[in-house]
Amino acid sequence: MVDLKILIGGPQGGGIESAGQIALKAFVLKGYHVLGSREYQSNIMGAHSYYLVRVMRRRPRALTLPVDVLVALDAESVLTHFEEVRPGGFIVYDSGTANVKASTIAPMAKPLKERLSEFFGRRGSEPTVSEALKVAEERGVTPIGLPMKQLLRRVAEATERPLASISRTVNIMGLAAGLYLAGVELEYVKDAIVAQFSAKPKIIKPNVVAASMAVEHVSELHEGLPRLEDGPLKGKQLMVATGNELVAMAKLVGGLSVQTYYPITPSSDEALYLEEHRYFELNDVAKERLGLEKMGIVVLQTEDELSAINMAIGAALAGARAATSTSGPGFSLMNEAISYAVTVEAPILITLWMRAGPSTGIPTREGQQDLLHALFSGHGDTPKIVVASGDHLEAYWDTIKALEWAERFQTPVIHLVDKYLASSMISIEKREIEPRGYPIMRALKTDGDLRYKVTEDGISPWVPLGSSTMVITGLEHTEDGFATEDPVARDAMMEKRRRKMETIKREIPEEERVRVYGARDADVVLVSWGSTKNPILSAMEALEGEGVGTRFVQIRTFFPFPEDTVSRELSEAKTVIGVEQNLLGQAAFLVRAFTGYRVRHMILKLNGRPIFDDEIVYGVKRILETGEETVVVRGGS
Amino acid sequence: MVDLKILIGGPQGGGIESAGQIALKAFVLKGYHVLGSREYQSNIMGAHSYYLVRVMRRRPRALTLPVDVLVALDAESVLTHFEEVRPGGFIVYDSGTANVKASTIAPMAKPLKERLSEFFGRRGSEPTVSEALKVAEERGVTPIGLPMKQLLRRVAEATERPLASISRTVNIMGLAAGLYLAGVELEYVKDAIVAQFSAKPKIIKPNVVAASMAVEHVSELHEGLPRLEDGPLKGKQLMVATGNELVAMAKLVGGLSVQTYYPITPSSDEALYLEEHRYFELNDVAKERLGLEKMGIVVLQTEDELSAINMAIGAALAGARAATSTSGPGFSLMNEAISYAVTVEAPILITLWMRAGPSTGIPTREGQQDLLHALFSGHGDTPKIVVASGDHLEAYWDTIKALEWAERFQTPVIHLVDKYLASSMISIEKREIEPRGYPIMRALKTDGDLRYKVTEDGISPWVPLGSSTMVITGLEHTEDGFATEDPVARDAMMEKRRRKMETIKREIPEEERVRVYGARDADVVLVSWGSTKNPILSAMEALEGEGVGTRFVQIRTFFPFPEDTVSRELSEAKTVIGVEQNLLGQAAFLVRAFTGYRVRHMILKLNGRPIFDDEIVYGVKRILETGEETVVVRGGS
Amino acid sequence: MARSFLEYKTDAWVQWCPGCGDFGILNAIHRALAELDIDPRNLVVVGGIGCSGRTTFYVKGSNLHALHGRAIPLATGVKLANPRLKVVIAGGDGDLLGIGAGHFVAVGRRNVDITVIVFDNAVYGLTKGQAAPTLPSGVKTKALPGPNIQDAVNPLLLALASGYTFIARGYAYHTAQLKEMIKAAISHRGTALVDVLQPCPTYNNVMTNQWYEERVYYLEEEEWDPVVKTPEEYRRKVPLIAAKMLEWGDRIPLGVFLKDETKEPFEERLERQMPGYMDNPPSSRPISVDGYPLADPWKVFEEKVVKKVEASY
Amino acid sequence: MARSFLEYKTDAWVQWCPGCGDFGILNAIHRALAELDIDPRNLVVVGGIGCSGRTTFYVKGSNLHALHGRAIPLATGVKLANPRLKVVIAGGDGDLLGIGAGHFVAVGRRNVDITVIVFDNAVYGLTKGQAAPTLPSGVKTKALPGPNIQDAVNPLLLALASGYTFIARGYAYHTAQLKEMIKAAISHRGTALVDVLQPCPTYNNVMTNQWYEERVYYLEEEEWDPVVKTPEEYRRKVPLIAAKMLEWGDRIPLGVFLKDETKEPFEERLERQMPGYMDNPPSSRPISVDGYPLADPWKVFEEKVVKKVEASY
Ligand SMILES: Cc1ncc(C[n+]2csc(CCOP(=O)(O)OP(=O)(O)O)c2C)c(N)n1
Ligand SMILES: Cc1ncc(C[n+]2csc(CCOP(=O)(O)OP(=O)(O)O)c2C)c(N)n1
Ligand code: SF4
Ligand code: SF4
Ligand SMILES: [Mg+2]
Ligand SMILES: [Mg+2]
Repeated sequence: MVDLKILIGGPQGGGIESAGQIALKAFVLKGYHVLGSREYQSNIMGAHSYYLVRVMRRRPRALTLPVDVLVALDAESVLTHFEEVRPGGFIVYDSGTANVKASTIAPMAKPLKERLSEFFGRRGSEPTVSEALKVAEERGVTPIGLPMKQLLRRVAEATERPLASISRTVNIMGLAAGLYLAGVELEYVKDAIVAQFSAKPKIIKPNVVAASMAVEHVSELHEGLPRLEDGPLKGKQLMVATGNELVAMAKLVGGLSVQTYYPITPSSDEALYLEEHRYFELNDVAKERLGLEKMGIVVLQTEDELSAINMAIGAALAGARAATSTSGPGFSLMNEAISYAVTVEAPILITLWMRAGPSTGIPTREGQQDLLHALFSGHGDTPKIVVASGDHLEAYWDTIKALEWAERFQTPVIHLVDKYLASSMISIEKREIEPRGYPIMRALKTDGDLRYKVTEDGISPWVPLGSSTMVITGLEHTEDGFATEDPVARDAMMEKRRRKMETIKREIPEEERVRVYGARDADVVLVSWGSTKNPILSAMEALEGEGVGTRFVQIRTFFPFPEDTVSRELSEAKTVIGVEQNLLGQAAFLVRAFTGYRVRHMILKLNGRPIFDDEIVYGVKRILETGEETVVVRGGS
Repeated sequence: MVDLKILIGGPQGGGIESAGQIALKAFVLKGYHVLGSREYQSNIMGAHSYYLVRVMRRRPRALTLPVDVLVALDAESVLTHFEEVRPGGFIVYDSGTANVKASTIAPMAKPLKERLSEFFGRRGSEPTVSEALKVAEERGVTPIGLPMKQLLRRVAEATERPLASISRTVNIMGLAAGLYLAGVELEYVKDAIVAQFSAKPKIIKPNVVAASMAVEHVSELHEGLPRLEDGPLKGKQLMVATGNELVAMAKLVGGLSVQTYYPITPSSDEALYLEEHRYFELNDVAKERLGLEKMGIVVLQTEDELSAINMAIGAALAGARAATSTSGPGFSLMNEAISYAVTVEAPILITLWMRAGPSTGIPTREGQQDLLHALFSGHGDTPKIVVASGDHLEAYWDTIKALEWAERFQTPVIHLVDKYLASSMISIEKREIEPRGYPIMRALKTDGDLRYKVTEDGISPWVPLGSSTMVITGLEHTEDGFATEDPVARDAMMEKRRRKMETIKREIPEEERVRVYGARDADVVLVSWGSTKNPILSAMEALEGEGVGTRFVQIRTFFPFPEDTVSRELSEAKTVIGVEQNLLGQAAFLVRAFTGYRVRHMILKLNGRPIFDDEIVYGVKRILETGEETVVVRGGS
Repeated sequence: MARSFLEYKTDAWVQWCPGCGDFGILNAIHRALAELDIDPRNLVVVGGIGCSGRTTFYVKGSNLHALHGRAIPLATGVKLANPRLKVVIAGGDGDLLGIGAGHFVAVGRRNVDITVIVFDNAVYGLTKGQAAPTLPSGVKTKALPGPNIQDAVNPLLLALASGYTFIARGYAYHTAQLKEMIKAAISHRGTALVDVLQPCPTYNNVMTNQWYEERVYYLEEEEWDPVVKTPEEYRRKVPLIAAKMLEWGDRIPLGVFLKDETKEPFEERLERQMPGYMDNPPSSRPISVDGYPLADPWKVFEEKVVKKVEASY
Repeated sequence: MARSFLEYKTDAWVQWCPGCGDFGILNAIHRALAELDIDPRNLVVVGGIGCSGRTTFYVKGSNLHALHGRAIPLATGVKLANPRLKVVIAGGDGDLLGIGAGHFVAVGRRNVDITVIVFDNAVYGLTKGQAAPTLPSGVKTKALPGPNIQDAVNPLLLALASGYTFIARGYAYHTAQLKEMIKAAISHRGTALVDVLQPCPTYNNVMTNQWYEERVYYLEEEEWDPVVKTPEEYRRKVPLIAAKMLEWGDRIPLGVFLKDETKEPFEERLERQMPGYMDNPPSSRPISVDGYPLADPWKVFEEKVVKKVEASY
């Protein structure tokens, strides 16, 4: 069983992300499925960041620590991650940094410096790179020093370029050395470099040379390391994309015609990717049938989030398929307009990329803290569809479905995704995102012209602005849209909105709303939502191996809530454990609110790092052993 | 038992509110307790509005229909309210309007016009004032026509003023006639007019003359009507004030020093009243001790609600007692800053005057739809104190307490009040708002200087800006306030915030958080919150009289939620009925979320009118009879 | 043949106070639309929240009543989706220059082809007379507990700083002149401001009809050419225009201050960015053919597919 | 004796990119504060969210890091509560002129005594280089997928329209001159803007140091007197000032454009409204004596007590 893990650490702006992506591509070319995730700070240059790569024959479901190879491009990376390498693993580092002390590393977080001082103080030493490597060695890890300065000089000579212009290749040197130690041949690294930099051909050569030099250097020291066999997908083409990109793709595929946004991490990369593809080429059938070559999506950066959502609503009411995407702080600003969208029954999609809050919080880190806020966003009685995707591909398909639901039910849909999905990458096969089988069509009810007609199912005819004289208002209104304060008309409209919600509940099948995995007779039932899904599935396998049978209820829509299934699954379970990345256990709170069932145990992760599968394994076992109510797991640097 | 009800209807801008207040004052002078409520539209002039007055020996607890006397200042008022007068009651109307048809009344709501057409159509007639009066007469109501034009001419003559200048006295004519029919002597009306217009002495005379003429006219037609005996409070001084005013008073009393606001109904009258008193005179003790005569409160109208709350937070962090007040749409806009206030632990009070939503909704009408939104306002994990007042005096005292809690626990406090409390008036005795016994003091913890010190109880030392060098940020931070992304420091701060919430829960006693009324062994338990309290208490008496024993659990704080009491009270009950003015049953939802107990029955009112006691009586009886899950009551025009 | 202005009336009750300046503005709008012969189905009147915003209900169109302060972005969304619609915003000074000031500035940066009519009564009418951002400091209107301590913003100068390409000021009771300005504004291709001085007899007892009549005069009286055709002309004229915009007091100028023809409207910028946009705007473009999307994801996003590429480096 | 500028440094790691213009601005701030000899405990640096906003962490003060776009109201709150503090805002062009534009306008109407320093790099630095409101249209910086289709707002003119009483523009790398402007701005009593042109070497590859150095010049070079002492002088000078503010292209003027001494700062308006405000500001005034409030409700709100009053009418 291949299960390779690599961590590449270095300063922001130092090419960590490119290195990570090149690693992913090298493994894909070698025939493997990959998962890669970027951990970075709210900073442009200099702060520590790292990329985690996991490689398997089938798609890896979770990140995990320790890793097999740590590529530490600077001293801070060694001192941050030296304990995260398994015995038998390697640490590739710049031998020029050996004497660097933690105290002299300006960007390093003070609390970490303090912990290191304490740790090494207890050993009677000081926190330096070489001391850290000593600790790792004691645990069976092999440090591999790269003389970066020397190597760089050689790259400069070989490429006949000035040193300064090629100094950024250190990331590739470290990476290539790391991949070599992991058993990947240089040729894959070279191909991956070419693939990565296809748009910047000038920098290909220095990087390829750098990779070669680094591998040469390491192979001289460490001959005869085992090679990694080719993977099962060798020769097959895979896509490698982030959740941000997949959601953007789904919007384009799903017929979106207006997207507004205000930049915010981890959401803006979605809009940016859509923007890059906003003027796209039609496929041959469409070209012929429509007599057009290209089609556009209006992607507009607005002055703020208030504008973004109000514009999206205006566009939707005029007939566009419209969406906006944002993150917590921006979403908070959208509350008033969400209430408006509910009232005017505007079909819009709001993609909410959650991150670690409250407030500005840790903007580039993982969190699942916005569920309750999203569900009850907007003053007044404002039910709306809230759907949370469990993984990258769910995020892709849910985007397409959400666009359809928004139109069919004339309601805002909030799509919950998170930072982990946003910036982590997976390998994808073509069929997985092929829209065949899922028809993309306008879903507007167009029979009639009383825009707010009080109907049996609560869905009124769709009448876009510009098609007829009419009025749309956020004031309470009569069927023709005019404002009214009449108590009878008010009751009718309130009750129409209620019936609409019942219709939605009836029409979105329970299978869409909740998914259940694992053994029917398991003693332990895990309840969760969002991007913890795959780590949980991965943990379930491990637990199975240890004789602990588990079942997993993944709640996908919170409105409409899948009461029946959740209630049935939980009421029969012996031990129910919620897994969430927030303080309250927000989904567990809703489980109780909707079903009465109290989730007695929680595994929580709060530190802004994505949850690892082994943390879930640990949490479940600990709860089974001790009966503790809450286990907070704290992995990740 | 005196229980008088009067409804005064007319066009907005036609002095309906003054008339209502004069009525209240007349009854207070006569020794009674009063309750008065204004129903008006989102309009400045011309739309129909009305004032409801209820008079009793002790303070009336609820509005109710039908009334004893309807004073209809225009045709629309007759046609809107003719069915809301009890048999034996009176309708005072302008005899000049007898032939007015509903269809010609421009401001009348179309749905009402349609209902009237249908109603009179079924009787084979047309909706006119005289036809409406006929219907009333058939039901035993006596119409009393006032020849307004003629009377006005006589007032003009008697006061030697031009007709145009005294034409606005029609409201007083109608009122005086109505009060006469209710048994109130002219002298009280005159005294009330003087009290009402003390700031505008010039208009006293015409109004007094108008009142006299109207009474003269009616008494000639209807001699020997029974006089109302003097009430028990005769000679005692009472205050008559709205909820808006009482909250403003409490802010001044409670030591508020900065209030920011952006105008919005039904909140701005609170700020306006505070503004009028912002530069207030100290009492003698304070004058002597401080050597000052007057003290100021900064009351500032801002450019929007985003500014209002951010300014309040800034002021609070600099050491002021700070508050802002708003209503649903404005509150929605405050979400991001609420999350910030939680994170920076800013002691601020947000007074949320709820009105009928969603969105702009019916801005001047009653609603209780913002509970869930308030509780989960702000993205991220953002617990804060949420307290809901049941009546005017609770609103007064809760304001004072909320200011203290905000400081003591360094947290935003959201105070839920509503449109009904905002614009309804009650009579108050001096001792009821006397702050003796409730010490007003700064409640800041000042031992230490690490602003965000991780403490056992989660409360850090209070260090205002300007007292020391420091940093405050909405980013996650270390104890010294500096931004950090360190995972360990993050966990510590998250868990500190959790412990703070536990401290709050421990330190605000359960008696503050929930109140229980009624018989211990009652079969029916009502659960509610906010301004439905007094109508429920009133209904309970009536039900008692009909042999239905009830108990009432009034939830006052939603965070911290009074789980123990609620759980205990409900689990023992046979029939539990929630009473709320929103679609979902938001408090019932929270009852289940916090206790698991499912409130099976609901009495809901959604039409934007305050709930009447008899509607609750009706709802309870109907649920007991039929077992229905939900009864929607629909009273009020 | 031009329509009658009566065709632009709705049967909703116009609920303004007697004598309100809004009646004059409404009248001017009705007449301007009639003279421009705009099909009500192609007209979107986007109202703010306030007395003024109710104009939405009084003009026949395919209309939208926004949130308080959000008329501009809402209207922009409509226009992005369907650039063929004529979009006119009717909002208060509080709505557009107070809570909505950020959008008021931003729309100028886009030169979206919409007309912004500010009902400038210097008070918050619908919430009972608080000071609006155009109320000068020191003034104490009826509903204020004391003199206003915030200064007035200058809407015209603000529009100029924000890049509006048409800037005019009218007076509510001068319906004929106002109608012409509104016609010119709607006909202008780009973001147009018509700031309308509007007496509010109920709450603004200082800036009354008489107060205004004693002060206002028209730019035309002084030979004024607001048209700017080149950047050079812009540089030359704008200081004079700014000076005129600053004039306020004993004399208040009315008229079209600026008509800048140097800047492309946003719609054209989008068309340039994505040719075909105007022919197939978001409001009506196809999204699929027989249920299959217009584009193949594996092709459009081909750069994400990992391939071995031959490269000579 | 003046303090050393070193006393205004904190020990936080300054996390800007090498060569970022922000370093120059920070340096100018440190030196201005030192020369003004401001006690760090009386200084509140309110940062926006962005690269620029991190200045909060790098200047010793009693500081506040706001929400994105809300530095101005947050700072205003601090100042209302404690008018004795020196309040300086450090924020990005996105923060103050994009999402925060509404507040940027409103603060001018109050003339609150705060200094607003705009770190004007024409991009959104911290979110990776999107166009900011000061990026001219047609420009394609590194991170944009195509040329910018929104126009630039003019911060100086916007401030003028909003009533700022001190308006200056500096250049990040001219630390000495910038320091003087910041000193003048902080010393000015009223709302002061210092718009600082700031190269962002990481994302703005168009408006680079070289680009600026080729264009900027100082108003002083042309004999420029920004001081305005009377309304009459204001009317006379402002058109010239506006014209200067519009100058952008081959030549970009730097310096103090306006110093308007005709308007009272907000603090004084409050003092006039409530004498004693400055001596007993909200931040430190007593709220009770021995637990009893300062005022008796039955007395202060006496008008609500219903009484029979003798009146002769
Ligand atoms: C977010 C929000 N805040 C406040 C209000 C309350 N509100 C309604 S109208 C209005 C102001 C109206 O003033 P203006 O825009 O000048 O219009 P006018 O009534 O004077 O025409 C306000 C503040 C609201 N509806 N929404
Ligand atoms: C409400 C909200 N929206 C968006 C963001 C994301 N965000 C962080 S910094 C920033 C823009 C920074 O640009 P600018 O203000 O120009 O500062 P610079 O980084 O260029 O100094 C944005 C949009 C946020 N923090 N909050
Ligand atoms: S309050 Fe003023 S603006 Fe509003 S309708 Fe009345 S007169 Fe017009
Ligand atoms: S991104 Fe630009 S503004 Fe931000 S620190 Fe780097 S150079 Fe400076
Ligand atoms: Mg107004
Ligand atoms: Mg910037």
